[in-house]
Order: sequence, then structure tokens, then C-alpha cells
Amino acid sequence: MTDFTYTILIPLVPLAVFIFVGLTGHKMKPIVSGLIGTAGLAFAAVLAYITAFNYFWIGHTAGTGYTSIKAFEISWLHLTEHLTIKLGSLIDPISVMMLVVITTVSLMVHIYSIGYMKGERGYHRFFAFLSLFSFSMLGLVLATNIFQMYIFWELVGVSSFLLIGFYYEKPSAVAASKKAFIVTRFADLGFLIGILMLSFNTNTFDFQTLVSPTGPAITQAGGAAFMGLSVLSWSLIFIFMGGAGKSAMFPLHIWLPDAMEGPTPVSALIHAATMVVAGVYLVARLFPVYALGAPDALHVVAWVGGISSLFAAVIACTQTDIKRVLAYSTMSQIGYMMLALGVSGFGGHEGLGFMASNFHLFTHAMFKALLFLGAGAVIHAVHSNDMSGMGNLRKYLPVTHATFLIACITIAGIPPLSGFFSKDEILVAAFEGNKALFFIEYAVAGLTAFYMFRLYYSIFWGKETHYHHTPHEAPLVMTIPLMILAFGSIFAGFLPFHNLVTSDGLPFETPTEWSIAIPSVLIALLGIGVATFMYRKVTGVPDKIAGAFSHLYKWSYHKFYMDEVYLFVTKKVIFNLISRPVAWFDRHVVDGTMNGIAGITQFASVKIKGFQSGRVQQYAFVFVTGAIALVLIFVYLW
Amino acid sequence: MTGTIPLMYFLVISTLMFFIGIYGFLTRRNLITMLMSIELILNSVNINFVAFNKYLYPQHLSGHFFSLIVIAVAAAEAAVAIAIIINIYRNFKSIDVDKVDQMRY
Amino acid sequence: MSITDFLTMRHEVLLTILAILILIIDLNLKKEQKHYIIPIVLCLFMVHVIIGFLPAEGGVLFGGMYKTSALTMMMKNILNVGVMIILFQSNGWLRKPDNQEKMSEYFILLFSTLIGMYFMISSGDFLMFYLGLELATIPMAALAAYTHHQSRSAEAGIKLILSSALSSGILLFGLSLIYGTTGSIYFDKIGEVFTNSPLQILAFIFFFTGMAFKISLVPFHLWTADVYEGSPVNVTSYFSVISKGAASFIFVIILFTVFHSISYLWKDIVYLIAVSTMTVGNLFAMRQKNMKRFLAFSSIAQAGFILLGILGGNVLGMTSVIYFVLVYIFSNLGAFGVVAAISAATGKESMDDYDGLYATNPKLSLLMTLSMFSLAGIPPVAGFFGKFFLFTAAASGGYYWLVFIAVLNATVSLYYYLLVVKAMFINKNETPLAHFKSDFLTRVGLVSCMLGIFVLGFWSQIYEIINSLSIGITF
Amino acid sequence: MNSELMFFILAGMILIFSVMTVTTRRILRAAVYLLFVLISTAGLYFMLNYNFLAAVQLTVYAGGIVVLIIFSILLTSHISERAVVAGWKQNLLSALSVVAGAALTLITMFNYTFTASSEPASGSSVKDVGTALVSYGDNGFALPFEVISILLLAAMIGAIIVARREKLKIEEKEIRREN
Amino acid sequence: MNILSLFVLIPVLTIVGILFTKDYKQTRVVSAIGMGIQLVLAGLLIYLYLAERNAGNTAAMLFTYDTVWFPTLNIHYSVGVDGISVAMIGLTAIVVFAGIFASWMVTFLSREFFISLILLSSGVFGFFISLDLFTMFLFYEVAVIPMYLLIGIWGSGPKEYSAMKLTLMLMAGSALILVGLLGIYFNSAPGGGQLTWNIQQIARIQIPIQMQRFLFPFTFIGFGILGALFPFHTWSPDGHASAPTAVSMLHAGVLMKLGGYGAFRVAMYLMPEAAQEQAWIFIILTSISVVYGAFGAIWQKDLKYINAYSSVSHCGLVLFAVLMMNQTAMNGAVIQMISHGLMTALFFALIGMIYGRTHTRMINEMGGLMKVMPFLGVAWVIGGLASLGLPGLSGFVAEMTVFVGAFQHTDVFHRTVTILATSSIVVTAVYILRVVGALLFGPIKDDHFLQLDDAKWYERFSTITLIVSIAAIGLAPLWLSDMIGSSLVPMVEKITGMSIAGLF
Repeated sequence: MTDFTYTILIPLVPLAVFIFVGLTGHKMKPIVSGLIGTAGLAFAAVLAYITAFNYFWIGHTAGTGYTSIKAFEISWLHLTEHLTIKLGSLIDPISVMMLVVITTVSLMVHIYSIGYMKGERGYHRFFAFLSLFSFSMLGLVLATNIFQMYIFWELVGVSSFLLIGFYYEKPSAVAASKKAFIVTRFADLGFLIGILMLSFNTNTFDFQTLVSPTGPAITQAGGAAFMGLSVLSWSLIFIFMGGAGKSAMFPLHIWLPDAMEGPTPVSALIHAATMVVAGVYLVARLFPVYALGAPDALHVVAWVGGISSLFAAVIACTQTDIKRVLAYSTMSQIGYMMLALGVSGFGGHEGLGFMASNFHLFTHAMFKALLFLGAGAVIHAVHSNDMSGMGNLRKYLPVTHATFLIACITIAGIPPLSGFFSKDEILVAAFEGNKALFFIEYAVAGLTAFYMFRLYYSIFWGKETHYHHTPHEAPLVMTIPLMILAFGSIFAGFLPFHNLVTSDGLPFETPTEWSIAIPSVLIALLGIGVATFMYRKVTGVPDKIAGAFSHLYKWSYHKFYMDEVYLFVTKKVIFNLISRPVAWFDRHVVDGTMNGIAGITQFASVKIKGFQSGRVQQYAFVFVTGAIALVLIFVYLW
Repeated sequence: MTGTIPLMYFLVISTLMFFIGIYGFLTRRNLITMLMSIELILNSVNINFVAFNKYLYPQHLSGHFFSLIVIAVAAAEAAVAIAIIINIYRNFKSIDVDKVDQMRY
Repeated sequence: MSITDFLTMRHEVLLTILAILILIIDLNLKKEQKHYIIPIVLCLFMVHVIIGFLPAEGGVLFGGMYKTSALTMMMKNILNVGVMIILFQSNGWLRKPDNQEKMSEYFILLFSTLIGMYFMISSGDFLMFYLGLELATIPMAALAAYTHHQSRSAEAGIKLILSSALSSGILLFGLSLIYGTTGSIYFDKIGEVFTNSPLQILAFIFFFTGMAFKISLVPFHLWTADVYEGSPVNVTSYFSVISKGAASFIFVIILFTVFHSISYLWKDIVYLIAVSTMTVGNLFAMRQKNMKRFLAFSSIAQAGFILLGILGGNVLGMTSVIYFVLVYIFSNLGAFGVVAAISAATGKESMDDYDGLYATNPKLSLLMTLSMFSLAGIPPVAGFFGKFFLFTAAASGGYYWLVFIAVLNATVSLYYYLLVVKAMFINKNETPLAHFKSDFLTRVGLVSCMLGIFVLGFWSQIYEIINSLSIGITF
Repeated sequence: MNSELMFFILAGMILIFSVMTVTTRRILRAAVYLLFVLISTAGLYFMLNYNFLAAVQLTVYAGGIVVLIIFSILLTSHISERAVVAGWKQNLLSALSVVAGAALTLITMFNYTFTASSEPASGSSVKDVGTALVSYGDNGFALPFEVISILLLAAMIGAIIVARREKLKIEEKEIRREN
Repeated sequence: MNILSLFVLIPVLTIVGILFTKDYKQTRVVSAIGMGIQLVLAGLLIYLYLAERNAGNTAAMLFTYDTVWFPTLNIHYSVGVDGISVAMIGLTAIVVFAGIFASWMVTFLSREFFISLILLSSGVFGFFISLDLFTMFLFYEVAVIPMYLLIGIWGSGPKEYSAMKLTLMLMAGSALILVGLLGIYFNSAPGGGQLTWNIQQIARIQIPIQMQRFLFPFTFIGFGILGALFPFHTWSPDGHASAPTAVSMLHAGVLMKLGGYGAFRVAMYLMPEAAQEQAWIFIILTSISVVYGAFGAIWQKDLKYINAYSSVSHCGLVLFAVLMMNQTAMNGAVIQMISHGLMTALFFALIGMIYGRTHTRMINEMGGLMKVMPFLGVAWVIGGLASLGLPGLSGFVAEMTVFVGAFQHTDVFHRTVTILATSSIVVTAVYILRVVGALLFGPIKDDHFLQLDDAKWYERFSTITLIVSIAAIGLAPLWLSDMIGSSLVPMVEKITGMSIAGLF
């Protein structure tokens, strides 16, 4: 057993960078703060690689399962006699995998940003926030207990808020950041309630205790039904609500497209590769509890994932903002991962979905980060997000073009690029788990290929467009990360995930199911073909098709009016129907009562002034009558 | 000499006189008549004291002396009151009680 | 008369001598020397006050008509201190040319009423009580009408003398019935034989209304405001503080010693009266603009609080009433002192004239504020302790709801006390009253109020002394 | 029999003149009716054998107070002046209140059995009265006697001070004109 | 000299010192020195307290000092602290200190201002150290009344109305308290013997249950009014809106805590049986407070109103937690008091500073201030994040403790209200972000904002003091939580130990 105590340094280094750059950044040259941030992350990345190497290979005896190791833990807050919030680091396959993913992507994004953010106001602020995010995200994956996860979960949310709202003078950015925060906050409420329920029933926050097949969660908390589901199921559904919020699952996804208001590297890091998969990570982290304790909750996960992936894929086909297309694509891909978890069982080959989900998470991080960074390079070059204003950029941006194409092929699932392998495992798992979902995923695979190549052709092919000033390839500091990630996208599929990251820690065999893989590849090729046909050259076909399916097109284009629904709920219901009446009630009823008491007193004071008429005889009359009344009362009536 | 007259007779007289005095005090507009009503009240009280003393507790002269003192006090009171009434007359040119209501509410 | 008897009666005897001395001195002073009378009287009265504090045993004289104890002496001393302060504060006003010629009469009348109060407090029977009451009232009417060229003063005088005559008539009627039903006018005797037959209750109620008139309890209070407003300021302060304090003392004593057998009944009456007094007093006080009238209604409300202590009905009640009156003397005299000083310097008595006073006369404003806080019962000034102990006394009798009503009333009273504070500190005024400096003696009076307001609360010794003296009086 | 008749005559006079005192509209007549009431009361005292008290009643009340009142009437009103009467409302309310009060009091009194003391009566001659007046023991009244003198002195001074007409200064006249 | 008495003595000495100052510059320096000493003393107290506890002293109250004041009524001047009071004293010292610096530029009648302010703080300190109900009540009122002058003279807007309303409502609250305290006193020896005002002694006996039923509502509502219990909270928005900066800070930051502190130190601790019986009424009211305050804040446009309503919500959570009656929730209540005290003080300080520059508090008239005053902007964001419960800042610690504690009840009623209260974290986020967005972000609405400057040194000083405290608690809550928790044990035992059957 290797000592992994040093893993706490992985999040702490970015934290130190954040504090240092945050407090002193405005005094240093911008580039210095960028370099400090990058250096910090590089250090963390190296540590993460060492950890991974140590965990998977050095400290591991071949053939045995991977165990989870609590490398470090301190008490942070005592709550009840059983419940204590602790902070620490937990090392197991998925956390190590996540460490690698996060540090890698984050490092790439840092490097990329040095070039991308050049000349922006608040350069140091950007890097400070990036470091803060990295710290939070790393803390999240290392969490030893669910409450620590929640803590970092919130921190991640706030970093995301800060980064989306980075261009705080832009009202749309501010609105987007608010929306992102509030929607995820709402989801976190579910998460919190779930935690409270789970911890109350199991008396622990600790992951190791929770997921243990003999632990209290699985053995004890199954009973006590409410509306047909056990308490455990309910709490897990609530917890999943938090995950769904963070991972932009339907219907809590609406913040994600808007979040593209943030700087593109941020989208790459947070809203593609890392933070949005936190939900997947969360479910994966509690997977044994889901799988063994509450299969009902797992069904919810599966269906939400499936619906989200289809839903997002349909919308992605019609969007024109390149980042939004990518955002919906992200949502769709995460749907895949959720679905995979949802259809998975526990242990051995049953846990194929679990493995596939994590596998896809890994590959997705690579190619989606690549896509975003590539999109960033495009935006950097043309200063616009709107693909209808782009075209034929391949000759101006050769490196970007090449890497982008690689990413597109990967996401479409064409072998032998990494996307193919991971997606194939998911489809197999779905096929074994739930046929309906399996067919949905086939459709999604086709749609994915279609919209990705629609995007690709619209940007790099299509019409010859005139730009204000000639687009030029991004500087080396930006293209190098693209190339590294492209490399990763191509080869990540060959990693032996079934040996490393499995539901029960034991390796199992996953032969490629060609009966499933071949149709899926064909479907993908079909999608690519349609996209090529429609968008490679400027044709009238897309408009015709749009016209033919005008309703579907319109609904899809308007994202199925989800934003409007939310707007209705927030503006109309909460703001106008709750908050405004509450404010009115407070002013006029509650406060009115208080003022009314004062008013009545004043009124009474004026009303009774007649007694003090200034006439002695009236005084005397009151006197005598008072005396007689007292006699009457106390002699005869008492 | 008083053997055949019950105590209650005296009390009835004094009570009636007392309330007549009060009535006068409440209804007479002239300050001096109000003062006279006061004298009626005090007089009725005196009758009470004296009658009780004579009929019930003749061993001491408490009621008798009480009456005596009340008479003296009434005199003092009347003196001061009349002085003030004269002052009122100078200030208000009237001794109508309802005119004396500068201060109210 | 032996020396012990003298010591027993020293308050009354000395003050009588003092009054007569003043008369004699006044006759021998030339017209332009008249103003020497003020320092002379002050010195003599100071001596009187000091002698009053000499320790002495209580005793019974004149066959039980005159009773005194350490407790009643303490009461008299409390009144003495208050009168002393009033005399200091009267200085500025007395020296005005209008009053030059009748300064000594002012003192004589004041002292005779004080003698009346002494006798009232020390009375052992209803005759002496009645006599003291009248002695404390009739010259007061003359004092109220003291400023003749002001019609308001005369109006105050006539309202007082007529109302008080009526009330004492009713009180006397009650006393006559008490005499008729018990056969005695002595407190001890009556206390032994008093029962709860209807006629006796009726007699008691008649007596009660007379006392209620004196302490200005609702609905027997209506004279108060008019008389307070019309009288000269210093007389008003004398009314509201000394006169009311003395009446409260004897009221408590009589209720506790004479009518203890029907305490169940008078507690109900007092409950009812207390609630209405506090409420009505407050409701009227809220609207007042004339400071004297304002303080009149405030003093009515304060009287309602005193009743709370009476309801306690034991050592605690007695102590709290006396202590409250002591505190009240200082607080109210502080307020009246400021009103008097301003009135003497500028002739202004309306609350509106006080707007922005802090800018020009910060010290007066400060004293006024402290007095207001003390009257309202806000710590750390003494009024808080006074009120708190009253409430404690009432609560000891289980009257929690009454305490609640009382404290709510105290809150309402805080409203109007704060109005004064607001006028002085917050309200803007283009032409605030000009800065002025009061004469030395007035300032002594004001400063002593300030000291009293601060010291009395924290100095628990005083409360303990009163408490130890009160122990003898209970039933 | 004789004394009873006497009593009823006096009682009748007292009541009738009392009512007349408070109802007549001529103020001077009211004073005279009051005088009759006071004199009749003195008659009652005589009947009860309290001669000294009766004498005091006659001298102080009838001789002193009523005369004072009459003087003040002469000072402040014209003889022929008729008093203004109060409104019917005031009269009615006052009457109601007073009748209720009287009724209550009388009913209460009638329901009470007065028990006379069995102790022997003391004399009420002028000598007895004088002795009691200066004795300072039990049931002696020296103290009230002394105190009443202070009261009378104070009342005198008070009356003088209130009634004394001062030379009005010019400014005071102005004040009055403003009023 | 007992160290606790110094907490009352130093403000008094400071006031005396201020009396001798010549102008506002001297005044504020003297005030700052005085309150600085107070702050150091508070730090020392915390240190001494922890040291004493570590040394194994398990007495309920430490540093006690007791002297008879009014022997007849058994009134004592009795002081002592446990972990809770120590924490509250620390809070007070910090807020007062920050408040002095936030009012650095008060030049109008500055002597009077600082005297009133420090008098108020002495009342608060006195309240927290008191073990005797009488002195506690005395200090309580001392703390309340200077408010009138502070708002009335140095306030803004409808200040006279607000000042009067605030004072009267709080005094009405103290009316209720007074009845409660007197009732407690007269029932403090049900078996005969000496009556007492001493909290610790009363806690040893059981007040007769029928008296508890009568007295508990008085006491609890009385303190609840100061703790902004629905529907008696309406003094708070108006009062805070009109009050000058430092006063809002002190009032929301510290004074409202007197309510929460009193509610459980007096009402619940001494009358546990009635508390058990009647808790449900107040739980409903407080959960309304929590949600209602948050929703109320959404609609407001005036910064101070927003913060006032947010205080209603947060203070509602304090009382809510107290009523949950278990160790964890009550611990959370105390932490929430401290946390809210610091946060809200920070907010009010910032509002004052922003208002001093922009001369408006309407959020729709402002925008983009982050650009012109980054320091204040960042401070605001930090405060906002603390308020909406971001981990690493104090609000999170408090809220989580409360929620976990509240969740220990298994019945439907408690569950429902707990979830209701928990949902406030979302609503809080809504209004906090709304303000942040409207105020700091977006384009600059008014050109003259461009000329505005950032915080001055004293403003930074004030702000940083508070932020550091917030972060310190947020990052390392364990010592605080344990300090409070260990002191809570006897109280919770008393409150829950004799539970009445049939409660839910």
C-alpha cells in the first residue's frame, strides 16, 4: 500500500495560487499571473500523474481488485454524535481517473488561456478564478465523504458563476451567470436534502461506509416506503437531482447553453470536460448504493440520461451559435454517461455500464475540451460565435481545422478513435440493460454525427465569407494544447478501462460487440453523410428540410421553449406571484397592523379628548358618576 | 329628647341633603352657588357625624368634634374660594363656571 | 413637651416655627430688602431638612392621633428633599418683579401645605387625616391662583378649590359612614372592626374616590391637567411631585393598615383604576403640546403605575411605592426644573418651542432627556429601577396581566417622552431658543436632580433602607 | 311627641330650603335659603343636645360663611341678576346620577343594622367639650385644634394673596387686552 | 477585577474619555482605541476560556463573579460566561470595532454619536455576560434605547418614524420579556425558599408547568420580536433603512442576536416543558420568517431593505434552529447568530460606503460598480456568497449545522418545515445574485459614478476585519463549534431531558 497523503497537495496548490494571485495579482504583470497559475496547475497535474501511476501500477498487485484508500482525513465540523464533516482525500479508481482528467484538461486550458486571454481586463482575475475552480473540482473528486463533496460541489458552482460572469459588464453574461448559479443551486437543494436523508438514516457521510455492500445504506435504509419508493431511493433520487443540475440533465439543463457567455477556455474546462461531469461522478461514486440498494433510483438516472441525450441532440441540430451547439452536444454526451450508469449493474460484467460511463467521461473530456478550445480558436480568429457568419475557414486556420476534425470524428464514434470505444461500451451496456434506451441511443448517435459535421462544415467549409480582417491561426501557445488534446482523443480509447475502473474494482473482459458496433458506426456515417450533403457546399437543402419539418424545427430551434417555461416560473410565479405579494403583504398587512395599532391609539386619543372639556362641572359629573359606578359595581355587582 | 326619632331619619335627611348639594354643584352655573352647594354637602356630613355620635357612640365626642373641625375647614375653604372667585371675576368679568374653560383637551 | 416628643414631632413643629419665622422676618424687612428672604428661607429650610434626617424613634402622641415611625419620617424626609429642590428651582421665578412682593407668602403657603402633608402622613385617625388633607389642599389653591394677572392661574385656582371641595365632601361622607359603622375615627380601632358589609364598602369607596382625586386617578383626575397648566411652573411641580407623593404614601398606609380586611376588594378596585389611569393618562399625554399639561398627564399615568405597587400589598409593595415616589420626585423635578428654567428665562412653555434646544442649551436638554428616560423607565437611570420594583411588587401578587398592561402602557408613554427628546435633538428649528444661563440656585436644583436620577438606581442601599423600614407596616 | 314634631319641621325646612338653594335662579335668594338650611341644622344640633356645636354652626356658618358669600355676591353680581341655568341635558344627567346615588346610598343604609355602643355616654356640655378640646390624651382633640389654627392662618394668607388687588402695570394691561 | 466586568467598564471609560475630546478627530480616535482594547480583550477572553477548558475546568460558567446588589429581592450582579457567551462577546467586539471605523467620517455631533454607539455596545456586552435575569434585562434595555437617538439624529429617510417604530416595538417586546422574567422569578422556588434571578440556579429547579405554559409565550415572543420573529419583524426593514451605517451594523449584527440568545438562554432553558409543548406554534412562525423574509427580499429595490429582509430570514433561521431543540440545531443556531452578525454587519457597512458615494441605495439606479470600486465590489461579493451559504465562509457552517440538526426529527411536521426552511438557500441565492448583478455588474448606469473612488483606508480596515472573521469561521469552524457545543450540552439536556409524552 502506497502512502497517498501527498494527494492533498493536488487541490491545495491551486488554492494557494488562487489566494496569491487573487490578493496580489493586480500588482503584477498580467503574464506573470498567467504563468504562476499554469505552473501551479502543472505541478498538480504532475502529482496527479504520479498518483495515477502509483495507484494503478506501482502500488497494485496485478490480478487483485483496486481498493479505495483514505489517504488523508481531518475533522472539520462535528454535527451530531455520529455525523462529523471531515475533509480528506479518497483514492480509488474513479477519483484517480478524475484527477488525471481534470488536471490534464485544466492544464491545457491554462496554457491555452495565456494566449487566448491576452489583453483582456482582469487577466489575473481570470487565472485566479481558474485556480479556484481547479481547487474546488479537485477537492470534489477527492472527497472522502458526501458532505465534503457537497462543500466542493458548492465551491465549484461558485467558481463557475464567477467565470461565466467574467465579462461582468456584459448584461447577458451576468444574466447567464446568475441563471447557472440559481438553477444549480436549486438542484443542490435536492442534493442537500438527499444528503440529509441519507445521512440521517445511515448515520454516516463517509463514502467507504456508504458504498460498502454490508454498510448501513444498503442493508438498513431500504425500508420505510413513501409513495412506493424506499427512503433510500428517495434520498438517492434527491442526490441525483443535484447531479442532474450540475450535469445539465433535462430539465435542469437550461443554464448550460447560456453559460457559454463565459470565456471559451472556461467553457472548455468547466462546461465540457470537468464540472458538468460532476453529476456522473457523483452517481458513480455512490454507484454501489444505487445498484444494490435502490435500483428504482437507478432507473430514474437511466431515463433522465436517455431523454437528455436525445433532447439535446435534437436541439443541437438547429442551433447556429457554435458554442451552443457544443453545449447541447455536451449535454447529450453526458446523457449517455448517465444512461450508462443507469442501466449498469454491480460487479463483474454486470458493471459494464459503470465502466463504460467512466470510459466515456474520460474520452469525452479529451475531445470535448478539444472541440471547445478549437471553437475558441475560431472565435479568437473571427470574433464571432455565430456560424452563419463563418465559412471556409480551413485555409486560414489549418491546425485548428485538423484538430477540430479529429474531435468531430471522435465524437461521431468512428473507429479507431477513442469515442468509438467508449460509446460502443455504452451501447452494449444499454442493449443489455434496457432496449428502449438502446434504440434512443442509436438515434442519438446518428444525430450526433450529423450536428457535429454540420458544425464542422459550416465553419470550415461552406460559403466563402468575407471577414473584417483576415482570420489568422492562433499562436502556438493555443495550438499546442489543441494538438495534445487531439492526441489524447485519438489514443485514449486504447486504455484498458475494464481493468482499471470497474464497479467492484475487479477487472473483467469486454470483447467488442461487433453486432452492435457496426450498426452504430453505420448510423454515424449516415449522419456524417447527410451533413456533408447538406452543409459541405451552400445548398438550399437545409432550408427545405427545415420547411418540411417546420414545427419540429421551430421547437428545436427554440430549445423546446424550456427557457420560456423557466422564465415563466421565475418571473411570473416567483417574482410576481410570490415575492411581490409577500412584499405587499408585509408592507400593508403586517406592517399595516403595527401602524394600525399606533393609529388606533392616536385615534382613541383624539376621540376621548372631549372628557377634558375644561368645565369643572363636567369634571365633577364624571367624578360623581365614577364614584356611583364603583359603588354599584363593587357593592352590588361583584 | 330624641328617643323616639330613629337614627335613620337623620341619615335620610343628610343623605338627601348631600345629594341635593351634589346636584347643585353639578348644575348651577354660578361659581358662588356651586360654593353654596359645597356647604350643603359639608353640612350633611356634619349631620351624619353628629347623629352617629349621639345615637351610636355617645361615649366619646369624636363625631361632634369632627363636625366642629369640618365647620372650621369649610370656613377656610370658603374664604379661599371666595378670594379666588373674586379674582376670577376680575379676570373674566364673569363668574359663570362655563366661561372658565380656557384650558381644556 | 419633652425632648423625645419634640424629636418625634420635629418635622411638624420645626416647619410651623419656620413658617411663623418667615412671617415675622417678612414684616421686618424693608421693601428693597425683600429678596433676602430667599436665601434666608433656603438656609432655614436646609437646617430643617438636615434635622429631619436625625435618627429618632417613632412614637404615638395625642392619644393615638399622631403616629410616627421611622418609615413615616423617611417619607417626610423624602418630601423635604423634593421641596428643597423645588425651592432651589423657584429662585429664578420668585425674583421676577411680579413676585417680589409676595415671596414670603409663597413660602408660607408652601410650608403650610407641607405641614398638612406631614400631619396627613403621621395621622393616626381620620380627623387628623382629613385636616392634613385640607391643610395640604386649601393653600394649594391659593398657590395655584398665585399669579393673579393671569386668568389661567385664577382658573387653575378655582378649578382646584371647587373640585377638591367636592371630593373632600364625598370623602367626608364616606368617613362619616365609616365612623357610623365602626364607632371610631382611629385607624387602629377601625382596622380591627372593619368588615365587608355593603355600607362599609360604600363608605370605603367614597373615601377611596377622595384619595383618588388627590392622587389624580382616572376618572377622578380631570382637574389635574387644567390646574397643572394654569399654575405657575414651580407650583405645578410641587403638585405633581410632593402633593401626589404625600397622598400616595398615606393612601398606601391607610389601605394597608385600616382596610386590610377588605384587601381582596380594594385590590380589584385598584386593578380597575390602575388600568384605566395608565391608559387614559397616556392617551391624553400623547397629544399635548404644552409642557406643563404634558407633564400633568404623564404624572397621571405615573400614578397608575404607583397603584401597581399598592397591589403588591406587602413589604415589597410598600417599599416599591416609596422608592418609586423617591425616584419619581427626582425625575419629575428634573423635567419640571427644565421647564421652569426655560419658562423663567423665555416664557415659553410649548413643546414646539423646544425644537432644536440641544443646539443652544445642551445641558438643559441632556437633563431633560435623562428625566424623560427616567420617567419612561429606561435604564440605567433610576426610573427603570423604580418601575421595575413596582412591577415586581405587582407580580408578587400574581398580577401578571396587569403588569403586562402596565408595561405596554410604559411603552406608549415612552412614545411621548421620546417626542420631547425628539423635539430637542432631532427636530430642525430655524430659531431655537437662545442660549441662556440660569441662576446659581436653579442650577443647584437641576444638578441635584441629575445626581438623583443617576445615583438612586445603582445605589441599592437606599432601596434596602426603605425596605427595612417598611417591614413594620404590613398585614 | 313634641320633639318629633320639632324634628319634622326642621327636617322639612332643611330639605325644602336645600332644594330651593340649588334651584332658585336668584343668587342672593339662594344665599338666604342656604342660611335657613344652616340655621335649621343648628336646630337639629340643639335637639341632639350639642349646644356648643349648634352655637358654632350659627356663628361660623350662618354668621361667617354666609355673610362672606353674600358679600362676594354683592361684589360680583347685580342683585337683580338671574342666574343662567344649565342645559336640560346637564340637568337631566346630573339628576339621574344624583338620584341613582341617593337611592343606592339609602338602600345600602337601610340594609345595615346599626348597633349602638353599650358604653356610657359622656357629657356634651360646653365644659366637656372644652376639656376634650385641650386634652391631648385619648380622645383629646388638642392636636386638631392646633392644626386648624395653622389651616386658618394659611387660608387667610392665601385668601389675601389671591384677592389682593395689585397695581396693574402697563404690560399686564396689555396682556389682558390680548386675552 | 473580574475580566468580564471589564467588558462593561471599558465602554463606560471610553465614554468618559470621549467627553473630554475636543473635535471629531479626537473623538473617533478615542472610540477606536477603546473598542480596540475591547476587541483585544475579547480575543484574550476566548483564549483564556479555551485554556481553562483545556485545563479541565468543567464548570458550567467560567470567570464567574457574584455580588449582591439588592439583597431584598435577591438581585445580584452576577456574571459568568460559557462557550456561547464567549462567542457572542467575540462577535460583538468585532462588529463594534468595525462599526467604529465604518463611522469614521461622522462629523455631525460626533461625540454624541460615539457615546450612544458605545453605550449601546456596553449594553450588549453586559447582556451577554449576565447570569442574573435582572441585570440581563437592564442591559437589554440599555442596548435598545440609544437606538432611538442614533437613528433619529443621524439616520436618513423617514428616520423619525422608523426610530420611533423600532423603539416602540422593541420596547413592547421588552414588556413581554419583563412579564416573563417576573414570572420566572416568582416561581423560582416552587418548593419554598429563596427566590432567585440567577439563571443557573433557576435551571436547577422546575418551574411549575402551568406557569411555564403562561410565561413561555411571553418570554419567547418578547425576545422573538428583537430576533425579528414573524409577524413582529416590521421594525426591522424600516429601522435598518433609516439607521446610519454603524447603527445598522450593530443592530442587525449584534442587537438582533440578543433576541435569539435570550430566546433560548432564558425562555427555552428555564421553561423547557412549555417549550416542548408550544414549540410547534413558533416553529411554524419561524419557518414562515425564514421563507417569507427571503421572498420579501427579492422584491425590494432599496439595498437596506433587501438586507433587512434577508436578516429576517436569517434570524428566523436562528429561532427555527433553537426550536428544533437538539444539540446540533442549537449549535447551528449560535453559529448562525455569529455568522449572520458578521455578514450583515459587513453588508450594512458596504451599503453605507456605497451610499456615501453614489447617494442612492436603489439598485435599479446603480450598476457596474465593480469597475469603479473593485474593493467594495469584491467585498460585497464575498459577503453575498457568505450570505447564500458558500462553503469556506461562515454562513455555510451555520446553515448546514442547522439543517442537519433540524433533520434529526423524523415526524412529518418537522420534516416539512425543515425542507421548507432548507429551500430558503435557493431563494437567498436568487436575491443575493440579483443584487450583485444589478449593483456591481453590468454597464455603469450613471456617468458620474465613473468619478467615484474606492474604499478609504478606514473603510478597508472595517471591511477586512469582518471578512477575515467570516472566512476564519468558515474555514475552521471546529473550535468554535466545539466551544459552543460543549457549553450547550447541559442546556440541551435540560431542555430535552424531561420531554412530555405525546409531543408529536
